[in-house]
Amino acid sequence: MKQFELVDTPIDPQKYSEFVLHPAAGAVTVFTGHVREWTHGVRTLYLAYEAYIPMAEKKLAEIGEEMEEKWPGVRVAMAHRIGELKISDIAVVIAVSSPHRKAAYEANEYAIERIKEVVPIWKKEIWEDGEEWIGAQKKYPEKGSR
Amino acid sequence: MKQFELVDTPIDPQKYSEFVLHPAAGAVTVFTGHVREWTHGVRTLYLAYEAYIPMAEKKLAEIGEEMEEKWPGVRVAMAHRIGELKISDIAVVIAVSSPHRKAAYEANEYAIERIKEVVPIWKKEIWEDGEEWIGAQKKYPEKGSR
Amino acid sequence: MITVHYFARLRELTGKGEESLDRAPLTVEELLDWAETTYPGFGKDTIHVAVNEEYARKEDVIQAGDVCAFIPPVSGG
Amino acid sequence: MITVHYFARLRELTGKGEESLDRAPLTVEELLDWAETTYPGFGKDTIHVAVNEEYARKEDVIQAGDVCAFIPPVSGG
Repeated sequence: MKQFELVDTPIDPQKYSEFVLHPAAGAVTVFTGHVREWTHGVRTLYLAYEAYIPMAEKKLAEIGEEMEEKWPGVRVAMAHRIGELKISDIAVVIAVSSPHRKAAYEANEYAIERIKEVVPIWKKEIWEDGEEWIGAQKKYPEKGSR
Repeated sequence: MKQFELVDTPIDPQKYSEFVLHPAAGAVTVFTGHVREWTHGVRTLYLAYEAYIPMAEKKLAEIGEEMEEKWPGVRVAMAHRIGELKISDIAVVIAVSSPHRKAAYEANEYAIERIKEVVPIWKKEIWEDGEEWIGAQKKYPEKGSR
Repeated sequence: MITVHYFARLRELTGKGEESLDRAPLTVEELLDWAETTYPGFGKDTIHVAVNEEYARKEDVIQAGDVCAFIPPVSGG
Repeated sequence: MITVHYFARLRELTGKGEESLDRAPLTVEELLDWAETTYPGFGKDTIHVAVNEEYARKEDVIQAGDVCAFIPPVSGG
């Protein structure tokens, strides 16, 4: 595994938590984002993720640097899966260790917010009666009534 | 495993995250508290945890109920290990799932704060030159210069 | 008879994990006073008492058959 | 020549993942205008451009050999 990576196979969170663990770490937070069956009353059959892989990995690493700067002493590992994911599959994992717990929580939440802002990854939701690339809805209201 | 339990063997976080995962869960947070080698410049050799087991499990379950009340839709599983733990061993695990990530982070952090307040578990730190039950220092300043 | 449990520092101070007392009924405060007298250094001002696995108030009355525990400041996590 | 990548909705709209253009040097804004004209419905106002894997500003100049990517609103996580 790499510390910051895009993968096209199932994510094992344990690998990332082990990566960040060290003798000075008193706290580890692991966030996993999963494919949810229902969103706003619409049933998702599966998701498809696509990424600009080299830039996405570079942006993940940059987010890691931001975290180490804001919360000195944290260690971070992150991965995002691409391809087709079914319900409950892990799309993203963020593992953060820290000497104390507060930074481990804060830095972890910061990471997922940043991923959603800047990492070039796109999600397509596939429902029983259609599909749509997510992210552009606000500016393309004509694309559907959701 | 039980949803809220004290154990005397190594903790596998995966078991608890699997317990809370379900099709409506979009986010899972897993916190693990680990034995840290250095605390305020003092080197810990190992820790010993002791608990009032039945009451501790009852209090963990009560914290779980508080969480479900404050963050509807979360699912929780928690465990605390007792006995002798060495550096980097997991002392406590908190797994929380939620439809959305914000509640998963908030409820998880709430849980560890409450555990530290109300669950009858005690930690003894064993150093190269001594040992001490933790928790009473503020009120027993004569017990050491740390 | 009531059962009282000792944990952590108190277990080491008293040299026992539990004992039975033939003193019920008595209040939580009276139990703490008894402990402080019996075991010098008990430190009752920092200790809570659980009765039947629930935190009790100083004025609560402990009845025969109750299971009590002295709860020094906790430090789990 | 520059290389341009298309992802997600744009890949489906253009029917291609990438192509080469013989238009350098040009600004990011000029590239977006070209795309909007070439592929109706491109939606350039919501799209960022990455040049050599870094987000670029509208006025940045793309040189021959650069690798560009159109980045529609991201939705990872």
